[in-house]
Amino acid sequence: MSYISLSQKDKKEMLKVIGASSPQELFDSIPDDIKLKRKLKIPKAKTEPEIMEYFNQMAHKNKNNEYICFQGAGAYRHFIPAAVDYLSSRGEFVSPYTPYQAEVSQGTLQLIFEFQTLICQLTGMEISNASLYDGASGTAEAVLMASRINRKSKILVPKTLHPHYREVIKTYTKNLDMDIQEIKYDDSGQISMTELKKHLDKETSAVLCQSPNYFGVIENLDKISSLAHENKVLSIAVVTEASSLGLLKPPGEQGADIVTGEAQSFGIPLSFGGPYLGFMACQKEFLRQFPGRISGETKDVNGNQGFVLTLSTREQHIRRERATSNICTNQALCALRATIFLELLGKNGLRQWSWQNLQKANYAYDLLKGIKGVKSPFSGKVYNEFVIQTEKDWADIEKGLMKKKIIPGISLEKYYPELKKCGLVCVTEVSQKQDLDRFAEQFKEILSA
Amino acid sequence: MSYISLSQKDKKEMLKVIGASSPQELFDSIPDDIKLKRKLKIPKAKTEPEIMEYFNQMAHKNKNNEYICFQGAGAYRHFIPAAVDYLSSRGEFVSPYTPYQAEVSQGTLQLIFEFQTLICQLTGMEISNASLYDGASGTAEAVLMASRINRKSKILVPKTLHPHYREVIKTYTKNLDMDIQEIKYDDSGQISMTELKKHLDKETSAVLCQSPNYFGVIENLDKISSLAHENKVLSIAVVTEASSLGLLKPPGEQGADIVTGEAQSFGIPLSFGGPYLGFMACQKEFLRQFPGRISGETKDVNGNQGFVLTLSTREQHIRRERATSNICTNQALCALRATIFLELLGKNGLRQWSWQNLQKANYAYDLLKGIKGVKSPFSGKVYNEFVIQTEKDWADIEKGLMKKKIIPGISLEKYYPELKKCGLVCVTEVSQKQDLDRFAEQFKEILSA
Amino acid sequence: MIRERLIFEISDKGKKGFTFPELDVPEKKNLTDSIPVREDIKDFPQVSELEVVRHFTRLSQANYCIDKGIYPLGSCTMKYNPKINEKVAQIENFISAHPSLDPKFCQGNLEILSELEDMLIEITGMKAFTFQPAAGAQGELVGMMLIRACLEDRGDPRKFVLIPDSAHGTNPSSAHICGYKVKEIKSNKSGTVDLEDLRKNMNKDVAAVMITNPNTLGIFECQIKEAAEIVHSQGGLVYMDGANMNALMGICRPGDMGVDVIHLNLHKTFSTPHGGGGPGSGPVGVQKGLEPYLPIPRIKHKGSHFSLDENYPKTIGRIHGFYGHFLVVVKALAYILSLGPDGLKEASETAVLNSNYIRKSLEKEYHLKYKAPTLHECVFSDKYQKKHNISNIDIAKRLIDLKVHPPTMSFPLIVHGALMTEPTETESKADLDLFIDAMKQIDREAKENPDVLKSAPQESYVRRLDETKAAREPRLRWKP
Amino acid sequence: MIRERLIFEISDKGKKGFTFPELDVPEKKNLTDSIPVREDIKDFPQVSELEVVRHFTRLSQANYCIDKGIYPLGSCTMKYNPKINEKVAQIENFISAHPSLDPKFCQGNLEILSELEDMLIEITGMKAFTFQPAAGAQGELVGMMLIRACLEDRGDPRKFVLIPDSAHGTNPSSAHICGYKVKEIKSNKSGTVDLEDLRKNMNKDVAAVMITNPNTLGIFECQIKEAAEIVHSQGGLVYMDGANMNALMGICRPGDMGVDVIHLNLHKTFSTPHGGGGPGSGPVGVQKGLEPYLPIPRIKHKGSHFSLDENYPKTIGRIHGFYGHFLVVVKALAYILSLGPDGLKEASETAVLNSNYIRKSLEKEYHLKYKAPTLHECVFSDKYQKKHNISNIDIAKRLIDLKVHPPTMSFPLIVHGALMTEPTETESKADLDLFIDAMKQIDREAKENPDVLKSAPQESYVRRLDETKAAREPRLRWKP
Ligand SMILES: Cc1ncc(COP(=O)(O)O)c(C=O)c1O
Ligand SMILES: Cc1ncc(COP(=O)(O)O)c(C=O)c1O
Repeated sequence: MSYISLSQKDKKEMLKVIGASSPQELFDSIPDDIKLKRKLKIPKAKTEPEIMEYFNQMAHKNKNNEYICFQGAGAYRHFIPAAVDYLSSRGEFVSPYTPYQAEVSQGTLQLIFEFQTLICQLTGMEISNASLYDGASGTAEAVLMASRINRKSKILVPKTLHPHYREVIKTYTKNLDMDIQEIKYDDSGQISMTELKKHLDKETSAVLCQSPNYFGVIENLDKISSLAHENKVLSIAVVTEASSLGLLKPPGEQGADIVTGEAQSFGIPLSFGGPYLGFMACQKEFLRQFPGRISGETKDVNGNQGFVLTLSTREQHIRRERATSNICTNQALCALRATIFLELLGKNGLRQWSWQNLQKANYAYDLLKGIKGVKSPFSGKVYNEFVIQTEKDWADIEKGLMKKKIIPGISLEKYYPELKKCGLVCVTEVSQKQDLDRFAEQFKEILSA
Repeated sequence: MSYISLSQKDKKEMLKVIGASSPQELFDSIPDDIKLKRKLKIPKAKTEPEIMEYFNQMAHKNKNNEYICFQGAGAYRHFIPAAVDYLSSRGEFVSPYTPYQAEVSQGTLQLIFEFQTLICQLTGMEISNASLYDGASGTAEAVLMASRINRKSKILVPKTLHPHYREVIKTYTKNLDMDIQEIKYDDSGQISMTELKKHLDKETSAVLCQSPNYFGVIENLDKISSLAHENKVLSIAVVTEASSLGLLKPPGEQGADIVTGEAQSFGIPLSFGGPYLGFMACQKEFLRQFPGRISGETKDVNGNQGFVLTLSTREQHIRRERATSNICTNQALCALRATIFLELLGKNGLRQWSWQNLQKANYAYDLLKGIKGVKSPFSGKVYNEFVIQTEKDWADIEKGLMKKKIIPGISLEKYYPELKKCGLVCVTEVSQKQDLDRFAEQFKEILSA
Repeated sequence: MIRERLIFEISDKGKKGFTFPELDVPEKKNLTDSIPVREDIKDFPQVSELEVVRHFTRLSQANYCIDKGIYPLGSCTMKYNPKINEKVAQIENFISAHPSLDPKFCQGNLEILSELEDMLIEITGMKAFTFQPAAGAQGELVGMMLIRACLEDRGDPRKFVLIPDSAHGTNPSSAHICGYKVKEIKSNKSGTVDLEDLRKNMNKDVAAVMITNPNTLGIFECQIKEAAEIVHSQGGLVYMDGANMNALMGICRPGDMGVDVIHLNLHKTFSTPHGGGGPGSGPVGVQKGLEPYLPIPRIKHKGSHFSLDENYPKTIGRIHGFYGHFLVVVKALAYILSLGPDGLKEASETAVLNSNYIRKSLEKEYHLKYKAPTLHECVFSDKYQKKHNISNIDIAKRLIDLKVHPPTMSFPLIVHGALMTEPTETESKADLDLFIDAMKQIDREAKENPDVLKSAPQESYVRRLDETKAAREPRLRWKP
Repeated sequence: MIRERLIFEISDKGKKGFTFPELDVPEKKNLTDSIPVREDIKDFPQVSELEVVRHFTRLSQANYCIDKGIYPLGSCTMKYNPKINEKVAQIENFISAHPSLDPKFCQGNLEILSELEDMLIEITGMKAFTFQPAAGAQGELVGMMLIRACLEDRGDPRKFVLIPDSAHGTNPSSAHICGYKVKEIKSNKSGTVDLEDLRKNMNKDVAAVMITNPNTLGIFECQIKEAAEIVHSQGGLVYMDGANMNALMGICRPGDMGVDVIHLNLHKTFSTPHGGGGPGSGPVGVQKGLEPYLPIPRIKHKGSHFSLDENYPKTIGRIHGFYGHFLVVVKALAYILSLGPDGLKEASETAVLNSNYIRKSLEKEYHLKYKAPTLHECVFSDKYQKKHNISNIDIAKRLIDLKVHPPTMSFPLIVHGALMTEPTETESKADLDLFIDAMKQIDREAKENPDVLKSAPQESYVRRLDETKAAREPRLRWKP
């Protein structure tokens, strides 16, 4: 299939205008010795029916649809209203560029402005940007931002922060003379306050706190922020399960200076890990160090309200190497999905949603903990994810349950060798009671086998 | 789920304006004795996730996806380009009413105008309407139209016309003092010219001719029209497989006075039988008796081109019981799909499409005829459907093939008891050679079992 | 606004919007040797996929629609079409199901048809439904055929059908195709059927009365039971045009009012989209006595097994190529299941609330010929504005400039210069107010600045179009 | 045009756009007893589904987009986004796949990633690719990190990165985040890298040069091999910004020009939609020597079995939460498979043809600072119009009135008043002419009627917006 819109006649006429005899001639500026003298070795063109068939076959090689899956850990299965798919697939949203020409991009600019407002409302912060790539790189950006703000380089990263996020922070900061220190967790599954106090000092730029954390446990962000502030250290709150923002006290009311994270839960499908939706919000005083695009309200020559990309002096187009980030293309279409999702749910729907996640996960948690041989290594309160521990290796549990078409969660062994017999289970509103009951039953069976 | 957009506050304010104390009060004009005093006994409201689940379960009860299906007979499986689905699902096409207010309906009116043009080009006729319900009722409308034109009441309906169409003609004409006579077919599977000549006389209003006919055989429309015209009888061409219009000589060039039929093949999914797309075209002289809506070109006060529903004095809004048809709502969105489909395929794609249908079906026809014990009852040339006959009852063939996940076609027994051992097989461009080969192999196996 | 050209005008030789896979069976050129093959289609479009996408994207934006704003087109029940309904109607196993499938392969589809039948029976109080009719008008035709078949069975199909002067044009037209002569019944001063006139015209030659309830003025036919008795007492039957059922869900049931046959418009009351003129769906419901005449095939079930039954010797036959508009049925069922009993009632109550809010808000500015209470719609007229030489058409065209869709003007014929206004239940107060304010502004303009009305619309994709020219010099297709 | 209000302005207490099923497990109110729970979110929206649908339908129509018209935004490769690509990216088993699935459950996804890697390797002549980078800029960052890791491994990461003055702003910014200091290299008179300047600046402290090819003027860096030699001879590496790869597919390969590391923008060259600002995808390709440093996990296969491999001790680590933008990868693969080798080459040839047609058609009216032959884009300037006090911004805003999208103005910084124009291969001649005619008209207007330019746009959703006010008095969120 070719997507060219020229006829042979058009081509001829155009070549005539140009004064060339063939399109090939237009490449004369490329030295002959680097020209490719052969055809590209890729399969010959497929037509649309063949493309459809090819990808259906690929999809068929995946087996995920055959399983009930209790995996979370930074990527969450939630219901997506039909209106989200419909509206966000309109060509007028899908096919424009970044809204550089504001007058013909008011749709995108206004929706970003609404997105920013919603993020502020959810996080309890004063300003938000238009999005960042994902939660992991967003967190890395927050670390860089903190360090720009207070010109300090020690960052305290709890082990309860998503291991991938910790890795991305390491990758981002490796070449920047920064000192990343990891903070252990305690028996509650929360950041160990003793450890934190040990590491926190005046040299510290920021302390990170993911809540609910990687183990699903709700952290004491309030206390951590206070401790940070006492030492003139910035408090960075990280959210990987954005649905929790409908229920938990917003980071902004728990002392966070910067809030960042992943908003995939807001109407964005799992999609094997991407594209997702990084977000960041902060207090006004840090605006000048804030990374990413921002839509701002202004007026047109008639005095009518309108929106533009603003404060771009922070960005690389103008400030080049001194920009607050190198990010250019971000996740606009994902931000659109989140905006539609949140506006559909509305105040009550959002609350109901978070509430059901809390209730269902804790129902399953209780069921599983009630099984002989299962215990919970952590005493902290959980939102919609939790860790359970058995006498068997998690890999064996997994193998057994997979035979029953259940994927029980995620093994913790890789990043937490000390939790080898533990698994991280996520339960959202999409799970029905009968699924949870069956899960627990099968779990029991396997343990008693 | 409720789709109301009023808040409680709104409701209160509005009631105050009206001067009523409750919405219920507004129903006081309904006599109390016919008011329903109880709740409707239907299941309590489902939410969107529950609706999704309900229909997924229903779909799951269908087993069609597990089978390769060679059924045609008035409903054809063709490939539908992604752009058809995308464009035709845009709210601006889906959610307006019939374009009564032309100035805010130019999208719909122009696409209908293009649809009419395409139908004219395909059929070789001068005018087309905006659509009719489906091929069957379209054919009935054509019969009524013919009778209005020449004020005669005898209609010759060949047995090679789709049996459902024949039934619908009967239903429509039953109360109208018309004389419907059926014409037998001959060994070629075509209308028997001898029989036709026997029935055709000056009292005859019209003769119908479906080509390719119900047996997939291409009729001699040209000859039939000539014969009709010699007797001042109208020739009505019926098309159930519109893809054939890309290859076969258009009915307009074969003497048809009216062409009607089903355009489901143009980008409309099988959908268990509907909605489909009836169409009708005729020569200009018959315009005054032509049923259905028509979009026509005109100018606005600035002299710019525009489109309106026109010639509505033929229609029921104005002419009431003397209208050329009672049709009001028609199949606009299906006509849109057809228009997009045809414009995407274009001249070359259309030709290629018809050609592949012809080639693949005849390939399969030859394969099957080559099997010992299979013969073809008809000698006529076929387009993309054909009849084959074996020594076994078709029902047994069917049973055997279904075990192999093949639905071999349609049994002819019901409407043609004389063809009890025959099946009608349809092969379109979507079948791949390997499927056809497997079909033939399995067929052979069953016959030799 | 740049006018979008016709596709034929952007076509050029050799451009392609789609390609099929190569033919994978041996090609036989001689297959066409003895069949009539066409020449190249002159001027058939040749455009790229991008050109098609742009063409229809731009055309789509030249349409007003529910998804853009209030659409108070009377008698059309332009309510919101929920997106989930569209989504479920696209499930692969529905859209890829061939209609000739053996019932054992399409139990889900049959169950859906059966489920919706059960729900409509409960909502209307009728005894059985057919889904074959493709739209309201075909439903009317089927309904009249059922009545005729029944009367014929009783010995005499009779000659006449009585239809109120306020009826929609499809009613007389459908009766006519069914072989009946139409007699018009007058409306009384309150806008309802004049019982005296009905009594006068009802006799043994009259097959049925076709009544719309609430009628096209939005007024409930409060004497419908009496009317039905009059008709029944002479052996006639009562047909109800159910186009306005949106006023009555969960409130009262046609089956409890003496109605023998009814059609519904799924594309009105039950939220399936109108599609710019279809596809609709016009299921017909009947009382027990008429059930034997329903079109075949019908869906039957034994326990949870569903089958197609053609064994109805008295059937009027088949009216659609297959089973009607299955995908529309899917959407309507999704709607009813979404709303449930309370939601349906709330929908009707809110539709009536919204309509009465508009009526009350505009009753000073616009003439209301009939003062009786109205339900889901009301019919204003241009009588007051006519004094300033402003017609309902001018008002409609000016509404376009003010970004709301005009009301219906083509009927009821008993109100001259009608503005039949039906907001439906899904509109917000803000959108209702937008309409009300626009109407008030127009009333002021009629007095103060009539030119702006006469020259409306000014801000639309095209200006006012010449309908007379279109009819006088018909150009019904593009020609090079 | 009625401005669409903010959703917060149409919100009202109790309105609902979505409802969840009832909780089906026993509710435990005390679960929140000892966790910090939020108050009601003040002013969080409460609207109906219809209101949301209208809101976004109207907002969508306030956008210009590829699906509506020509979008010759330079450096952005705004080509048509085929609808089939969107469709395959919505296949249920792709979108519902959790990223932590065991590889045995997601073989299809892994194969897709692997397939596209193979294709990009062939198209670019590089040896391996990673798909973790979420967009071009993150690709640059990863690229620089790879270079740094490699040099570090050799003993010294070095201090500087050389970047031509014509480069995109992300280049210096990315180098900076990677811990490098940036030195600018001058362009020569023909608009390409000044080899003398490069030679002068290249030394053992320089880690790499970042070069865009064709560069942002649309000119092919014909001395790229020589440049690479200069860099390599001093132990440095060559990074190529592949944003302009749309000029080169099947024509020549960066891997054959001495390039060590490259990023591509799938959302430019490979037709995945830009989405109003993302998501993109910025895969990074490397030569053999740099492969050990690529981010983990990487996809490996043994025969037809695919797995995720983290066993790369020298890896720079992880740069994305999971594997990058999988769905974007799906679309890009669909595109490459659709076009095949001939189609890709035809795309590049036609992109260059279209661009040169525009260049030739406008070279009298608009100043071209660099006269060297250009490929897929060319950079005009407002120099001639400046005489009439008309700037590139005025030209851009006037183009909006004339229904085409303006070119890029923010760079390259070496052309003052730039109008960087890239039509792409998918435009029709009619649409190219629309742009050309509009540009010619504007040139005339600059002389004859400059006011119409200064006051443009006049026919847009909003008139010219005050960017200074936006920055001076930042209002970055709605407040009641
Ligand atoms: C009162 C009434 N009856 C019947 C109809 C005909 O319905 P349909 O358009 O679905 O054929 C309409 C449609 O406008 C109507 O308003
Ligand atoms: C030349 C060039 N390099 C890099 C980029 C950055 O790519 P992205 O926006 O995908 O981050 C762009 C994007 O505009 C570009 O034009």
